[in-house]
Amino acid sequence: MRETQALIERVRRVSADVLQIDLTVEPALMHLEPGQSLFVRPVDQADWQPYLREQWIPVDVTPGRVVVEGAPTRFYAPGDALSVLSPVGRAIPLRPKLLHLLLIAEDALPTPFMHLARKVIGGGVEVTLVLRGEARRYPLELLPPEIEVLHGEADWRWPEQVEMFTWADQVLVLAPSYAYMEVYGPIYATIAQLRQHNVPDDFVSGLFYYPMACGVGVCGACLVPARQRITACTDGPAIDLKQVRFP
Amino acid sequence: MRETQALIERVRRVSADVLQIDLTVEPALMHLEPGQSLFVRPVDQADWQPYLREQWIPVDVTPGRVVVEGAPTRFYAPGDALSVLSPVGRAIPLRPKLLHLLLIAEDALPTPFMHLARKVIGGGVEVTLVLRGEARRYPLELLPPEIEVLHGEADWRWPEQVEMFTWADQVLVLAPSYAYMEVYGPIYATIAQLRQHNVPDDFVSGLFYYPMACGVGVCGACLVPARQRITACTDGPAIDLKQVRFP
Amino acid sequence: MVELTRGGKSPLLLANPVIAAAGVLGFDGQAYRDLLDISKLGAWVTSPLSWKPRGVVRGARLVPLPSGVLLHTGLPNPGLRRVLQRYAPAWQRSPAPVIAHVIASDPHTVERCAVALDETEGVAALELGLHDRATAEEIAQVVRAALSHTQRPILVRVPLYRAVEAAQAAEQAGAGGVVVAGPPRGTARDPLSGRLVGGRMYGPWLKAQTLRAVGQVVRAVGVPVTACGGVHAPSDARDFLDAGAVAVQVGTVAWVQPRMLEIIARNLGGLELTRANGALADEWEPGLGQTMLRERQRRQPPPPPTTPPPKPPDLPR
Amino acid sequence: MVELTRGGKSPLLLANPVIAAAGVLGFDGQAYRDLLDISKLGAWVTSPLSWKPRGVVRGARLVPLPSGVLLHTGLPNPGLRRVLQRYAPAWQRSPAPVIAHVIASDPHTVERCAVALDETEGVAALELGLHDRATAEEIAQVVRAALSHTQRPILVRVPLYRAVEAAQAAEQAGAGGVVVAGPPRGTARDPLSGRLVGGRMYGPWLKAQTLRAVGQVVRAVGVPVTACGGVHAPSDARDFLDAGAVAVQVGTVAWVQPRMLEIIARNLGGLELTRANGALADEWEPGLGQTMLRERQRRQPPPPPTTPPPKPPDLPR
Ligand SMILES: Cc1cc2nc3c(=O)[nH]c(=O)nc-3n(C[C@H](O)[C@H](O)[C@H](O)COP(=O)(O)OP(=O)(O)OC[C@H]3O[C@@H](n4cnc5c(N)ncnc54)[C@H](O)[C@@H]3O)c2cc1C
Ligand SMILES: Cc1cc2nc3c(=O)[nH]c(=O)nc-3n(C[C@H](O)[C@H](O)[C@H](O)COP(=O)(O)OP(=O)(O)OC[C@H]3O[C@@H](n4cnc5c(N)ncnc54)[C@H](O)[C@@H]3O)c2cc1C
Ligand SMILES: Cc1cc2nc3c(=O)[nH]c(=O)nc-3n(C[C@H](O)[C@H](O)[C@H](O)COP(=O)(O)O)c2cc1C
Ligand SMILES: Cc1cc2nc3c(=O)[nH]c(=O)nc-3n(C[C@H](O)[C@H](O)[C@H](O)COP(=O)(O)O)c2cc1C
Ligand code: FES
Ligand code: FES
Repeated sequence: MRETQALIERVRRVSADVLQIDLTVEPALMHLEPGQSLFVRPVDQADWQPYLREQWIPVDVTPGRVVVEGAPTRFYAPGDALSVLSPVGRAIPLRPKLLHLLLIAEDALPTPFMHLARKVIGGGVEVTLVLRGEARRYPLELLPPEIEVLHGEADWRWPEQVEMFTWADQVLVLAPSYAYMEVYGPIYATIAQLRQHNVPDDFVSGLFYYPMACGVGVCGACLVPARQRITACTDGPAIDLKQVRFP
Repeated sequence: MRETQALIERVRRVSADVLQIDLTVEPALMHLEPGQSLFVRPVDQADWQPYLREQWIPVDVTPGRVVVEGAPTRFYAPGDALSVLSPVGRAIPLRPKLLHLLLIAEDALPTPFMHLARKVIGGGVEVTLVLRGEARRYPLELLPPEIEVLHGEADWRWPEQVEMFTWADQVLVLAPSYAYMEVYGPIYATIAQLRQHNVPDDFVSGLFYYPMACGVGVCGACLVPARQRITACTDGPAIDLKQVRFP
Repeated sequence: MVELTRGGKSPLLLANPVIAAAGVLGFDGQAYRDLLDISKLGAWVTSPLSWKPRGVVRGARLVPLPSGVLLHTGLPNPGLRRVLQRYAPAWQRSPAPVIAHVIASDPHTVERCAVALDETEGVAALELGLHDRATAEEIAQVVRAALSHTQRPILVRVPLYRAVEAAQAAEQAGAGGVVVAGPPRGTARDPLSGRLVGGRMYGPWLKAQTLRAVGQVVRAVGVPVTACGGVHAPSDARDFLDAGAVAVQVGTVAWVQPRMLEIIARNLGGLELTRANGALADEWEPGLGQTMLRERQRRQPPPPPTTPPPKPPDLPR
Repeated sequence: MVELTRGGKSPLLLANPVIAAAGVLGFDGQAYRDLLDISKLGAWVTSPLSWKPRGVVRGARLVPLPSGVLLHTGLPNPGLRRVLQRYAPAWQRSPAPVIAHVIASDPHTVERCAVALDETEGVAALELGLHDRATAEEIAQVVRAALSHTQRPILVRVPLYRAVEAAQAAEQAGAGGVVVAGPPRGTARDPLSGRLVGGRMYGPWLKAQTLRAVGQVVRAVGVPVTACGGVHAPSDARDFLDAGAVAVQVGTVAWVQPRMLEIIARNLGGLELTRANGALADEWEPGLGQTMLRERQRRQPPPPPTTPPPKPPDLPR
């Protein structure tokens, strides 16, 4: 983890819910892997408000530039300088011989999938993204065209699920933080049942973005319920659902 | 006291220490008298920081527009909407048959004198402004040209003082809030001695700008030490120094 | 109606659970007369009263804190007799009930104040302000001094740091209700003079400390609890009612947005009724998170069939 | 050198009065290893240790407050035996002294922890963390349990709301020094789940509450006092030393600016010397308001002559 400064270059409101910010960053930040994020605060935060750093998730990383995306929280303007702690978190582990990647976003912007999707598509992986609930409000034009999107009005039914879970070599699921247990639990249960409780390592992972305080694994704000100590900030965002203790 | 909204039209940094802000205000605010001020906060202050309203002091009031002046505290931009409580305070009482007005600013921007000076100069009053200590950093070009300025390197000596105090029909003194007692006390003592302890009402007043909380005379944040209850927010800013209890 | 005190000769009943706290509207309730319709409030509490006059302290009084302030005044007031001469007529005309805040420094003073206020029309109740270190015995003495010299309902305002113990002592001595809590004291460096100054602390972050104290006191006493400290929005007030308070006192938000007192009062005006019907918190505040959780539970996908489908071929390992 | 404990078999002496507080650098002090040079600190305190393992609580843990946060974790730790296995080697190598924070839930547990830590190299002192409602008797028991089973200096961290009473009890039982204070607890509504959650409160406004408590404890006890709570800048740390603390512990500012711990430590490193020479607060921090006041006193204009000048003509009335 390093502390560097970044500069806001552009702020684009791409839809009512989604803001994209282009950052000029130091070269060290160009090695961010999909899953890793930035822990950001204004350089000149004399007033301690907001108190905590914000976790900013890259959707694109090119030399000297990082594009982050999220729901608009406060006012940011081109030219603002930021203090950045990074990288926060681990690269999302990919299964060996990955060909079919299934991404499921439920009630949450699929932003955390974008960097990964761009990267694996380049490597020839087929990606399917299921958008459910509030996630359906995500502007489709932001997605790489190679991604197949299931984005219907209807709920995602059991036969479709079976088909997708069977087709996929790896599954990543995303939900809002207050609903992790309720979303990830049933999906894990379904897959476990399908695979007769013999789920391979890293076959299905949940992404965990709890509100964070320290970002370095000590404060316990982002502990994932598990037998061992798993903190989302250092072990996440992708946590193998095999390790999670559902209620 | 009324609550209205105002809009920032222009922000000018007129010197390293002085910022001028042009506000578009509602018609009610055009009746501000010299001495009265605005109690301001951003309309959209979701984060309670800063917590209290700021006291903004007009230097010029024309139909639909108020120019305020002060030291730069935080970032304000044209287009920002403000919630304004006003008027805060009373008009500075002027002595009948006022011809010679003496203004003394010690270590404080003479901003609070400007609205008054502009107004009485229009009525033919001769105004002398003594700038002492830090007040000498005030940019002279902001002053109406009719004002005579004593603005030297040297300290203001006893013979000059006598001359000025004898010439003047009314004296107003300004200091930073932490130094009111130490500045106003000796000046009052000198005048009292000169006038053989027979100082007319309102002959010499101090301006009191304590940090304020309520602005309506109840919280006690701005109490002026006196026998009766005097609050700077409702009875000030100009308080007859005869009424003040110096330590 | 909201019942702020229980037992005693007469209970304090208010039409609205939102009250202006001690010191906020001054001695006559007129502080924000052009900005605030106090008839919308459940009641208002006077600035603190003592038998003898108290002067203002010297030195710095207001220090800005992050999201708040520290204020030190020393409870200046001209003494009860003069306050009654000047302001009792305004109390009789007040469109909202008046609660007189009595500085409960010692039983003798409280007794004198209680006698004088008992004879004054327009006083709906007395609130006894305890100092931070009042012992159970001292609390019992001042409460009994008040009870035996007035017919009015008695509220006791307890210090934040010892809320549970003080509230229990007040209840046992016969107080009809408690107010949780007086603001905590702190020390800060005055940026203008460079000196360290002591004073009471105010700000929205105070709410979390008060909310905890309210939750504890509600479980510890049987008399009604009024919450006071850190209410800056209607949602804050509702959180306190959720935690078991019957009413809230609102204070320093008036400095930032005077009208907020009225907004909170209007917002909570209909609350009693809704709550009596057993509504959940978020049914009278759409948008609270719990609604989304319940939404989600409603539209859970159908459970998987109980027999697993045939094992598909070439499942990756 | 700063003396953090007095009396006992060995006093705790530190080269710098700035210490990383319990929980901030984890069990091994490595949390911010790339961002912070801990050899610049006077010492660091481990995350809280208990004899038995403690799991993490379920449900919301972090709620943003105005200029601060509320955090609830439940003191998760794998139990002292495992902590020692994993981290004791790091303590021995630590470039700054290590203070082990022991959750002082009961005398028996404290005794076991004291025995194990006494045998562990690289432990400079023990800090006993009291819970919020610990009575004087309970405090005496845990302090004595520690003292009779270890040679190490004993610090006691007291709760904010009862700092004076707890510090006195700790001193009487033989504690070498006290830490003022453990952060206060509060209740807030988690914006994501809509539920009310309890937890500890952190933020810069905490400083004023802590500073008052430190001032009170310094006057109430004879052992050295370490301040803890709300230090977010070097000036905060100096205010605590002005108020009589010998050292400060610094915590959550690490979340916002990890390097701030080191900045505070560097800034206060030379302090001891300067203070010993009788310098005033603002001589080691130019710009503090007092300098301007003294400046002003120096350049007062000459006093008026003692005989008044002749009365000038036509003086306005
Ligand atoms: C809301 C409020 C704001 C105040 N603002 C400040 C402030 O910012 N700073 C400050 O130092 N003082 C403030 N005071 C007054 C303060 O509590 C003390 O009364 C005063 O400062 C005398 O100082 P002390 O050292 O004796 O304080 P303390 O040790 O607290 O003793 C205060 C004395 O006041 C009496 N008392 C009775 N009722 C109350 C009550 N409701 N509140 C306070 N005291 C009571 C007690 O008899 C006690 O002996 C305030 C009081 C209130 C209620
Ligand atoms: C800095 C810190 C952060 C914590 N974060 C939270 C939090 O945000 N929310 C929360 O509810 N809990 C937190 N805890 C733990 C909390 O204090 C309780 O230990 C835990 O929540 C059990 O809840 P309780 O209702 O029994 O709490 P309490 O009534 O406070 O009882 C806590 C028990 O823990 C033991 N204890 C001993 N030393 C300590 C100590 N130093 N701190 C705390 N407890 C101690 C006591 O034996 C006591 O019985 C934190 C503790 C600390 C020190
Ligand atoms: C202007 C003002 C004056 C106050 N004066 C007193 C007072 O004299 N005595 C007192 O016990 N509380 C006083 N308070 C505190 C309030 O009664 C109340 O405790 C506090 O404002 C409630 O917290 P809040 O401001 O966060 O709503 C005062 C508050 C304000 C705003
Ligand atoms: C990450 C972190 C974890 C903490 N964990 C504990 C803890 O487990 N026990 C404890 O008593 N204090 C704990 N604290 C509180 C600190 O020891 C200290 O009281 C507090 O941080 C000091 O106040 P400050 O943050 O305002 O400097 C923790 C603080 C932080 C930052
Ligand atoms: S944010 Fe502190 S442990 Fe993850
Ligand atoms: S600011 Fe409250 S009395 Fe003047």
